[in-house]
Amino acid sequence: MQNLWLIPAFPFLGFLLNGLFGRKFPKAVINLIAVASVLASFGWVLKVWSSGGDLAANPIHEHYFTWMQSGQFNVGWDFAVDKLTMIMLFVVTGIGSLIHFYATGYMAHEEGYYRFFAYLNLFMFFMLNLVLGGNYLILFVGWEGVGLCSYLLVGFYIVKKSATTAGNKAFIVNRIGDFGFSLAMFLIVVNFKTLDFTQVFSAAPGAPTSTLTAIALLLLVGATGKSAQIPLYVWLPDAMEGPTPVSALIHAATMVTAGVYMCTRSAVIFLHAPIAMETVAVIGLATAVFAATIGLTQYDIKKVYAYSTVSQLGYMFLGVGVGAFSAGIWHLVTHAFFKALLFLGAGSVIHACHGEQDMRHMGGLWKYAKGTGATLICASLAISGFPFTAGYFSKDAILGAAYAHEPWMYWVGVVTAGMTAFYVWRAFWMTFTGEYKGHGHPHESPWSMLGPLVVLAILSLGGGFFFNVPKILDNMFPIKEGAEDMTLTYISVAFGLGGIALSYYMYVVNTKVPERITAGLGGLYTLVYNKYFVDEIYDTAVVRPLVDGSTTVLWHVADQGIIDGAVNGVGTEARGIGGILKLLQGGNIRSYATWVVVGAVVLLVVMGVTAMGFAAVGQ
Amino acid sequence: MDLAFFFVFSAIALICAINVVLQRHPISSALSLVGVMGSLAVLYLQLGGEFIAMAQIIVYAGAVMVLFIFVIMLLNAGAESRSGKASWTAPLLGIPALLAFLGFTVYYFLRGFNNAGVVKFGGYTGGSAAGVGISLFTDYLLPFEVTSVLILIAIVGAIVLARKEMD
Amino acid sequence: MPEAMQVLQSGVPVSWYLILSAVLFTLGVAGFLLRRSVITVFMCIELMLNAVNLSFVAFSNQHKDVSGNIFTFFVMVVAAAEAAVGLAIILTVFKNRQTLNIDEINTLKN
Amino acid sequence: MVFIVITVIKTALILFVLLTVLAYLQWVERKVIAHVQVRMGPSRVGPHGLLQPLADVIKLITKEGIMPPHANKFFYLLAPFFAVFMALISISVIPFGTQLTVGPYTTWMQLTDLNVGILFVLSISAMGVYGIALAGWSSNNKYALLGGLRSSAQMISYELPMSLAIAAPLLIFGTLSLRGIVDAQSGYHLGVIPKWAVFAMPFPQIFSFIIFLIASFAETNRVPFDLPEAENELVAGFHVEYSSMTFAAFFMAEYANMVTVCSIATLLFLGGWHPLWPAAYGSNLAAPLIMLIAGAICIYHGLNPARPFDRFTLPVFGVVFFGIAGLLLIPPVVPVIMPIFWFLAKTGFLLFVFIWIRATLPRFRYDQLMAFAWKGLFPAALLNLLITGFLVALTS
Repeated sequence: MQNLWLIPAFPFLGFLLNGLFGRKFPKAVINLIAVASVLASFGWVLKVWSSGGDLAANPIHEHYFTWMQSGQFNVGWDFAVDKLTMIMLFVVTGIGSLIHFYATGYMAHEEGYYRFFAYLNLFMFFMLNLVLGGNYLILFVGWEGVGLCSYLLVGFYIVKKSATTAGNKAFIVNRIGDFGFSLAMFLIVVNFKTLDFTQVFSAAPGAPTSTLTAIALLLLVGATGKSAQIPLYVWLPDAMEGPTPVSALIHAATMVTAGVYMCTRSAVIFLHAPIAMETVAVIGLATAVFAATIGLTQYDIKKVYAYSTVSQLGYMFLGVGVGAFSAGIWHLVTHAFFKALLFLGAGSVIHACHGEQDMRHMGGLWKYAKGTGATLICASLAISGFPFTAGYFSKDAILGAAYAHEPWMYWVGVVTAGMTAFYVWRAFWMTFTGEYKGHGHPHESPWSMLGPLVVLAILSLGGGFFFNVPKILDNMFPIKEGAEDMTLTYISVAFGLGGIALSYYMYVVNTKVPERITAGLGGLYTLVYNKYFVDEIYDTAVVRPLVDGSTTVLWHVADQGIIDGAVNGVGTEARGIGGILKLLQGGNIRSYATWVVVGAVVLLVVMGVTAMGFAAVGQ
Repeated sequence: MDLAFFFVFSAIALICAINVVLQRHPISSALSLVGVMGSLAVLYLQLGGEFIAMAQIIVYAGAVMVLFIFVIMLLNAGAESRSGKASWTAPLLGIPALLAFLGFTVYYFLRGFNNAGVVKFGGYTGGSAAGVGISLFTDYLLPFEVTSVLILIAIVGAIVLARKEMD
Repeated sequence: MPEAMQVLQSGVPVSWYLILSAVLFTLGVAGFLLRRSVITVFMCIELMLNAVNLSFVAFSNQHKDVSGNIFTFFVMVVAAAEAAVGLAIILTVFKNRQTLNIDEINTLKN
Repeated sequence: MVFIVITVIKTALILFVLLTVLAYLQWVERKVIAHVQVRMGPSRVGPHGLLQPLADVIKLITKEGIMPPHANKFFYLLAPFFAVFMALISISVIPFGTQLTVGPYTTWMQLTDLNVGILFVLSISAMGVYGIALAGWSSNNKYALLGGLRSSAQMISYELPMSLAIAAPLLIFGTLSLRGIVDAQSGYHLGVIPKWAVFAMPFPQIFSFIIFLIASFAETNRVPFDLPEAENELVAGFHVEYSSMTFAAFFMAEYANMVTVCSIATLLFLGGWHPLWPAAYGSNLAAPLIMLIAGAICIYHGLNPARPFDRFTLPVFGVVFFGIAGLLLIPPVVPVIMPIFWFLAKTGFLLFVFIWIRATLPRFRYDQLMAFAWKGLFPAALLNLLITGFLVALTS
């Protein structure tokens, strides 16, 4: 008994304390509770890891109680830990505690301090549930819970209209995905009579391919919602309305990767559904390149990183889709490092510029905030796949697998890598070089914020060496051979360096170039700059029709016309018939009862005379 | 032994039931009804339904009937009045029909259950608290949950109805 | 009839319980038909429910299956809820019409 | 045959002891309250008023029974009988101690053990309302009627938290039989802390114990919940019209109910007849020790008396106490008497708490009473039940 339940229990306790009594507490106490609870669960994860023995041979599985039982269907409150879960646990609790620590500095001057940390702890609780869950339903509980917390935290600045609308958007778009997920669960229950991972995956190979494909595609719908893939990615950029630590923790490092985790968890199902696999790969690739192009043109620093998050998630899905699950998870881990770092760095920059987010009003921060700058350099190197940084290994593994699967996927991926490098460094140059164009005097952030940055910087530089995920997961997902061709690596690295160099040329050496290019491209540029008008398209294609349709068709025609007409017609008819029948209504209850008794007697007589009556009576 | 038991308590139940019908005063009827319920509870014990027997006393005799008496005391309801135009359908048509009903049912029971086996103390113990509980929370879980909703609705309805001002 | 006596020695026939419940039910209906006080009529309904419960428990004993007890349990729950609402209705009626005579509560007609 | 004889003997014994206890409980109450309020209490009839209960009984018997005009005679006379019946009957399932072996015969110190004993007690206490409601209604008096209405409402309201508070420890014991409940509380944590429900793992039932006590105050119509008989607003509530033996019946019923709820609390929460600390550490010596101390105190006060007749009475008590102490030290007696001693000690302590509270607290206002039941006690009991169930489910 490893008492896994303690891991989510700590943050939940923190949530209860801060949420219920936080209003009364001084900030120091709130910080202590929030950080300590997450650190405690991190420590328990370490304890489980050290004492857990060989997880590959015998994963931990703990059954606490039967949650719901009805007929043969039975769902227990189970937690299970194998190596995949262990990796996720480390990422969630580790980065989670770093970001909690960072947030104590970043949120210091905000309203509703305790509310923020209560939500953050609640998020940790649900995220850990999601990761630990031993069956789809527990996973789904966490899945919904993190969605809720994301909604709460995106709309944290309740006074800002844009924030609340962004929260609604995130929630509603996620509903679509969750709908798919729940359908998938229903299918699983119908076909396998259980939701427990081990049972489902042992039974899955036997099932017909068509079923598995349907399940996998529905799961994919859920994943696209939670992990912001085409077509449901639109909520993530808007979610940047939330406080930056939230963007770093929820919308970069942990929650948005839940989809990838879920697909990897269901690898057995996907492996037996080749069509679904193809779909995953294509969607991932499309999202990667699509989001990357948008990222090229944004000016809001957080938006840039948001789109890069979307495109990096696309990479992970590409990895999953081409069957390199371990590579996908690897990229998940490294991405958690450097993207969290990017966001926290961005947060630090915004902090330095007194809440300014538009990069055109920044610049020249290097001489003010050297620490932030240095860490941001590490992160940018890592994300553009600079050799021997964290991103280099994982991205390389994915691209190699993609090449082994379909060469053209590799090429598209490489081009995307180039674009990624370009816009990330573009952001860096625009913020840190040149003249400061903002207002007020920028200042370096406090150590509570820089400390986590440094830790994350080390991780993003060396993470590839520390965590060689494919080796760890070797027993679950055998490493695909054939991706050992070094030339592929050289090409991708070359693209990355090229992107860096180009951005350097365009935004430091010769800053006139961008305007000329924008002018030259003209319409195309506006198209990309406005994110391909996807939001507008959705608005006209989905939202408006729904609203108008429901008003005109459902309300005016169906409801008022047909239903009301029918009802009224029935009413008049009934009044006509009732006019005749009402003569029976003496208004005296006892006489009604009499007629009931008479009816009962008649019924008994019928029962008596028919043979079946006797059969029924005499059992 | 079992026979004597059955006769004693069925006799009490019958007398009390007749009393319920014949007594003019609501309170007398109510207490006779309590008597019926008590003796039925004893019969439940004989039939092996311990839990149900206790629930019968706690819920019916202890709560529902107390509510009745409470209301009777509240309205200070005296012996019923004979005013108002009575309906003669009930006695004239109802009583014969009722007798026919009784005859048929008794006939069917004798006819259909003459070899249904016998009841004796300890002959069947499935109705213990454990048995009822297990069955209630596995096979009948959904109905159980639904009844909770029903009770909630009943509470709301009762409060709405019994409010002082009906605005 | 020696074998009949021997049967009776061994216990009470299930059918007797059923007959008892039938008689109780009939008494309940009779009360419903003959009495005029709303409260008494309501109590007669409870009496009918009890009669049915008895037959449920008897069946449960006959089939050695706990379901009968469960049904009785549900009947009790419903009866409790019904009593709460019904008495509230009676209170309201009395508040508005100052009568408990069921023959005078007959405006819902024609 | 033997069984029937034994049962009859046990019944007679229990009834005799119980009735005596009831009579003297009232004497104790008057004495305790008197000393709390720095008075002497009954001291005329017999030494220290020890014969006061007898005198009361004689007085009540010889008084005239008054039948109020236009009262419903049948129910008027049925009510007190019903009340006392319901109060006494639930004693029949309460176990006082372990098995007792006399010659060839072995029997439990309990009239009978039902599988659903605790439910039985609950149902009887639920039936207890009728006595009061009927009394209030049938005596054709508006104060009595108000008292009856109040008490029936109050009892129904407080039965819910009471039942919920009882349900929580039952989750831990897993049985409804009172004997089984007590057996489930035998043994000690770490060798010293008794495994009573109030110390039970995984969730000590201390909260449900408190809730149960409060609710039982209301169930027995004791201060601070004695609104049905609030002297200053309802003159005497539901028994205002009663006199002589009928009044005595209500009086007895109230005290019998007190004894019942106290013994139920002892069985459910305080481990029944199990001693407070293991016999290995000499829990068997506790009883004789107490007796010796009591005897010593009596002798001391007898030697320098505060009142003239103390010079004779107190030494006599002292000798009696010494005798009891010696009796308690006889080896064959010990295993029989110790369980009873512990059971009576705990019950007596709870009874003392009842009296103490009566001497201390003022009475609730009616709306406060209801609000307390529904807004305070009920949610608390529910929460306690929830937590207990959750922890039991987790740890079992």
